[in-house]
Amino acid sequence: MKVSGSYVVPVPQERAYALLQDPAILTKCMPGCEGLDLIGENEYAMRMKMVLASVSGLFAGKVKISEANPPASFRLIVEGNGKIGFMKGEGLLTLSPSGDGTNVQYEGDVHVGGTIANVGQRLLDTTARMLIKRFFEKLASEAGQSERRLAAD
Amino acid sequence: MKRKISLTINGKPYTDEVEPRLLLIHYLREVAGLTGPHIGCETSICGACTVMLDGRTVKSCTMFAVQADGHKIVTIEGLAADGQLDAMQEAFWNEHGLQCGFCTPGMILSARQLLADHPNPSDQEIRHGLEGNLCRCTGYQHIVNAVRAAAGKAGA
Amino acid sequence: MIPQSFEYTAPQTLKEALALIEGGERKILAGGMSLIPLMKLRLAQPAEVVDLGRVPGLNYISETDGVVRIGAMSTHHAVETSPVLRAHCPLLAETAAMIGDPQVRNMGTMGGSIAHADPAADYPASLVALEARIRLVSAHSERTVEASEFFQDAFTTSLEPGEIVLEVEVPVEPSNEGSRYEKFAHPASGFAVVGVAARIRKSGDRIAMARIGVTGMGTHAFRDRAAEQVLESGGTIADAAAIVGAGEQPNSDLFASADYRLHLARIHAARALTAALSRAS
Amino acid sequence: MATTISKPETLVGKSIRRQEDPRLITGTATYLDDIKMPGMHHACIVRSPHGAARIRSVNTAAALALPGVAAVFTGADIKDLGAVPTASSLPGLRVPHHHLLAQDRVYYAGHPVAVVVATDRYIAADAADLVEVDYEPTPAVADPEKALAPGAPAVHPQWPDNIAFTFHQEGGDTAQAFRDAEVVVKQRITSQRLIPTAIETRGVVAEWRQGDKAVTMYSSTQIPHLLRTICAAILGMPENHLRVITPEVGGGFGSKLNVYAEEALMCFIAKRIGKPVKWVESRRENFQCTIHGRGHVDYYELAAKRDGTMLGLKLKLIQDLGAYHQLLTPAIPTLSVLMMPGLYKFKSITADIIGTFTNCVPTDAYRGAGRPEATHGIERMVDILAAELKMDPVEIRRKNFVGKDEFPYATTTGLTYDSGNYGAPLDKALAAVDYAARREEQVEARKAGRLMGIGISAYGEICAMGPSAAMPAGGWESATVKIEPSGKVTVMTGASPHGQGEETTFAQIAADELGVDINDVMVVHGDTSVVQYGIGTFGSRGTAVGGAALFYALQELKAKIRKFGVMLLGSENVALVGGSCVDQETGKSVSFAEMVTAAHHAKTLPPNTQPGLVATHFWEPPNFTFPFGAHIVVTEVDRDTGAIQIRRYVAVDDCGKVINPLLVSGQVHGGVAQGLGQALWEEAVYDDDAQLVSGELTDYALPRAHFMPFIESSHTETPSPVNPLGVKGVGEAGTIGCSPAVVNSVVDALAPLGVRHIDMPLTPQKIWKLIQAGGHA
Repeated sequence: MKVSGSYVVPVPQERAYALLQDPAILTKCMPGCEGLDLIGENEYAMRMKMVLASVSGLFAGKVKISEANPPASFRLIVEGNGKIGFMKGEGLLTLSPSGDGTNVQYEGDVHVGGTIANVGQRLLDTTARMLIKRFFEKLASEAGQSERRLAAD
Repeated sequence: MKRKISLTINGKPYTDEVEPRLLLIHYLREVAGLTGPHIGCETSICGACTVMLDGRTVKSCTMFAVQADGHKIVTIEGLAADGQLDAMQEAFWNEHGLQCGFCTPGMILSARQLLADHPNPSDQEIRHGLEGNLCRCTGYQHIVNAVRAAAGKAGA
Repeated sequence: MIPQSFEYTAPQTLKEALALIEGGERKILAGGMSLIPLMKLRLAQPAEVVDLGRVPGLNYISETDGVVRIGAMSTHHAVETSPVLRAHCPLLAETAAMIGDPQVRNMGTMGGSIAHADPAADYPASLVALEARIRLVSAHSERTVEASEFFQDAFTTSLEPGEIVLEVEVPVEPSNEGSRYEKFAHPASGFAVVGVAARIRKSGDRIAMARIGVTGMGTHAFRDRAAEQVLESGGTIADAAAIVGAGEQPNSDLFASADYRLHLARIHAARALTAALSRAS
Repeated sequence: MATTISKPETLVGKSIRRQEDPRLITGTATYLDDIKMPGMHHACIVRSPHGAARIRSVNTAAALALPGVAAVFTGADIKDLGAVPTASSLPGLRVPHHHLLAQDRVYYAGHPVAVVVATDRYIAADAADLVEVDYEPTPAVADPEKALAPGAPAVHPQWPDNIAFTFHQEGGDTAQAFRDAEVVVKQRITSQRLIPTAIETRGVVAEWRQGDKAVTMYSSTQIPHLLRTICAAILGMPENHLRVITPEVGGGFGSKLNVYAEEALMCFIAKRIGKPVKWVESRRENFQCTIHGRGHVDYYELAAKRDGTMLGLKLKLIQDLGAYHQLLTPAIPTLSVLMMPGLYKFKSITADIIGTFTNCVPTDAYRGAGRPEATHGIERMVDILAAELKMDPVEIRRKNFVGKDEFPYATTTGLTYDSGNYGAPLDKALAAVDYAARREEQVEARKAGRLMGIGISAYGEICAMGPSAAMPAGGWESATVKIEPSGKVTVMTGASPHGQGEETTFAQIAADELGVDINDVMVVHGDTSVVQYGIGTFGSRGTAVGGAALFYALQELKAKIRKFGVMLLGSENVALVGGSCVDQETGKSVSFAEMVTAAHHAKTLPPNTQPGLVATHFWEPPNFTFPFGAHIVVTEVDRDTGAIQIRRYVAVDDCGKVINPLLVSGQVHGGVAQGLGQALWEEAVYDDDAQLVSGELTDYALPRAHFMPFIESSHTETPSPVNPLGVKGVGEAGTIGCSPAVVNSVVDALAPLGVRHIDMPLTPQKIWKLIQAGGHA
């Protein structure tokens, strides 16, 4: 499944890029993420609890950042495995200035398998878009907060 | 933790201790020994498990036995309890409204419900009334004929 | 397919029920039409389930002072066949008749359906078009939200943990109003690929009021105020239908891509509005 | 004791309501999952969620620790047992070793990896969740054309080209036909993967009888005897120590014409745990693990004269086999090749099959099995040619039909069509639909901007499978008729009906032949310890082969009964009339009961005659039968949504002599529903990772009552000379005739937009996009 879109984050490009590499920020922004542990260069083990209405599932997986080209672009790879299925998402995020903020454009591919793929195809696209939206909304709010903290310092 | 449930099935009282997760269809088939209702899917689509709950059709695979506590259930076995076929059963037989027979118990109960709600249905109403029951054998045409025949008999 | 074990409680009063669900850890079972299949597939694995089926006083449909009140545990069948709704809010009865299949309508409840908030459910289109209000209660609070505020995202509503839907309030449709729900049903699931609810009131030859609710198209049902505006300011049904869903990002699946779904929404908006107009006097 | 004997009315040819129905309409029939045994355990199977993966490890400790769990079996436990075999023996066929459970790799999503056995099905399900399998996913391929592309992932690493076999067949001089052609039309035509979806899923109960060192297996199967032979071989046990019983079977459509790993596994497990064990497939397993049907990508080229005379046909057929060969997997596309001439006088045909492995569940026989694909292809090509030549589709068909005086007719694919009158059902269908009026209506509709179409298919099929020479494991059928001392008649058929109604049609035949009441006849089937060996019910063979075997057994038995009549009447000049034996000179008679008693009491016996009244006949058919028919479909397409409305559905089928018209129409209706399912709604969809994304009935759309049109069904009757009943078979006719008629109709509706072909299923989205693109999507 192809996904693409863009969101504006209210911080300058360098700052946005840094936030997107920050495991603490990623943990907060990735829906359901319960923690990232560094296991290699730009690579983290991930624990995730996805809850969507009645559906819930625990996933264990990895988050990896590659092709880093600060502050312009990088590739984000997220993988998770759980009893209800597994997923792998890979996307190129491209940052560019947009007014006072940064436009983050993403383009990628999401692969889903197991029960959630077998019985959930009607909702996969909707859900993927919703989760991406939540990620960026959270990122925007975190970015805003971090800006205020920086300004206060 | 098991819970005690008491219900009436085909006019007879039943009391059993069941796990809350026990599906009504499994209770009927494996505890009460009524294997007329069948299991054809797990997503509440096929309707093979259809039974009557307090006079209305429900899919017994999409209900826990504990939810039926205190209620009245009728299964296909309850229709000809005295050995006399129900008019809808008779109509399915006469009109060849079944082939493999697996969907038939649920189909007959849905057909009876539809006549209870619409005593003189059009063919389209009959077909919509059977929306919740899949049959892979008959192409439904003889089933529609059977319902029409049963309606005619009821109206006569 | 077998659900995982869970603890089960069937409270006998609303107070007891609300106390049990405080904190939002326990899963609420109403008609079970969405929850139980998910549990059987083990996509949902609640540890504790609270069954509202034995709570009295949640199953009613009545009209007072121009408002129809529908108890959360009213089944779709009850909504479909309610003389009160048929007389005072035919749109909702018509919508209920198009949900799932007869057996699902006999068990499924309005409260359960809207709390689940499937993006392709039928009721939400009509409820937003009807400007319905949804009464929510918890052990400590009671509040009422507009339907258009209630549906927030896919499977996401404004329900807080510990809250349940108590009742849906629908303003009576005046007798000169025309309304219609048009649905393009998925052939397998029966869900709305798109569903459009339309209401129209006329003043002479012009449309004095139009309401359009759309489901199945986006992450949640929405009222299309821009399209309503077109009609209320003298535009044609074709003009209005042509902009339905503008600015929304339509869902896409095997059955209907985003562009096709948007197109279907507009076609069904035109059909629903045309039918509603013909019913308005 | 002379009584007046009048010949009773015959039952054959009459619409008799079914003998099997009382138990089915009262919920008292016993299907597989209704079987309960003391101490019975339940199995739940752990399956691969990946389309392709290496198995690093399987950890069963947590599952085994769950109270109530008796055992967990993995690939290591069964690696020395036999493999699931294919009966197909195409030259050069690559056969992957199909273990009962995965060894170090999985090859499709749903591949069984472990079996958990517990005292209760709920506990078994819980324990299955606790089995930890560590997979290393590897690249997978689900699309057969992608699988054939260079560099595609290898389904089986030892065969990197993913080709299981190639098969070439040539009849006549195709090259010459294409040189002689004045017009050549070409088209790629697909026949999508379908999920058979019997409403009863598969299931097995196996019981080990320690004292007898024997297993009784109950299975929801179409082929109890073949299942016994093959399962015994897999398990390495004597065949006569395995008894297979088929309880009531809730539909098959070919999906239960197979031997599955689970059947052998449950026998193995029952012996290992010393307890009966039951496994019942969930619907999701049924979608992922029971065979699929179809899965063709076909490239057709048709050579013709400008006057519409068809000369030659070329076909490249890419068959999506899936990851393994099930019982008949590689054989199915060869049936397509046989059927390619359809009803037409082709001088030459060349076909090349490329059997292709994919990371999907195997394809195999699903209602029609190879013939719907071929009929769809040829009937589409005839329409494409008609459009090219601007000929009426009726005219071009008539021009090329094998003439009714040309039978038996030898086809270029090596078949001999038994009998036919192809114009008759077409004429009848045209009259029923009032073809000329519909064409006029279409002209008006088009003027008004409406998209109305009329589609025709004139189909033939290969039925009564079949002569043993053409079948992998015997194509005959058996019947035993016993007359019990009380005069009751027991018929035992080697066929194994599962909804077709043979308990009724066979009773009709037996009652007529013996002159007894139909209610005195009981038809027994599906128990290998009771019924003589048989082949089974599939390929529209139940009545045409099994019924014929019964007919011959009845003749043998009647000859013996007559001997007792001769003895009791003291005259050679006797005849059996009704149930009695009548002295033709004196009019004296002895009753059926008297002859039966004489045979059983055996106080005196006719010369060279044994006591008792039993006859068994194993009948080898000399040929297939070739039913045919014409379906005409009138459709209208909603320009706004792409939705298709079927306004008329006319089906005229010729299945030879009809034993029971009510049951024949039921077969046609059901067949049409499955054909319509393929034409409009059904498709098994695997994504690029070989995940089955149409994995449940919530996404895979079966026809429902309100989707179906009223089918105007009627018949012509051209008896088959192949069997004494004159029957041809009807189980698959509706399916085969349907899909091309529907697609031809919709293409006709969209022809003003320049549409020439659409692949199935004709979903509204697909149609809408074509309309949007002005026919050129």
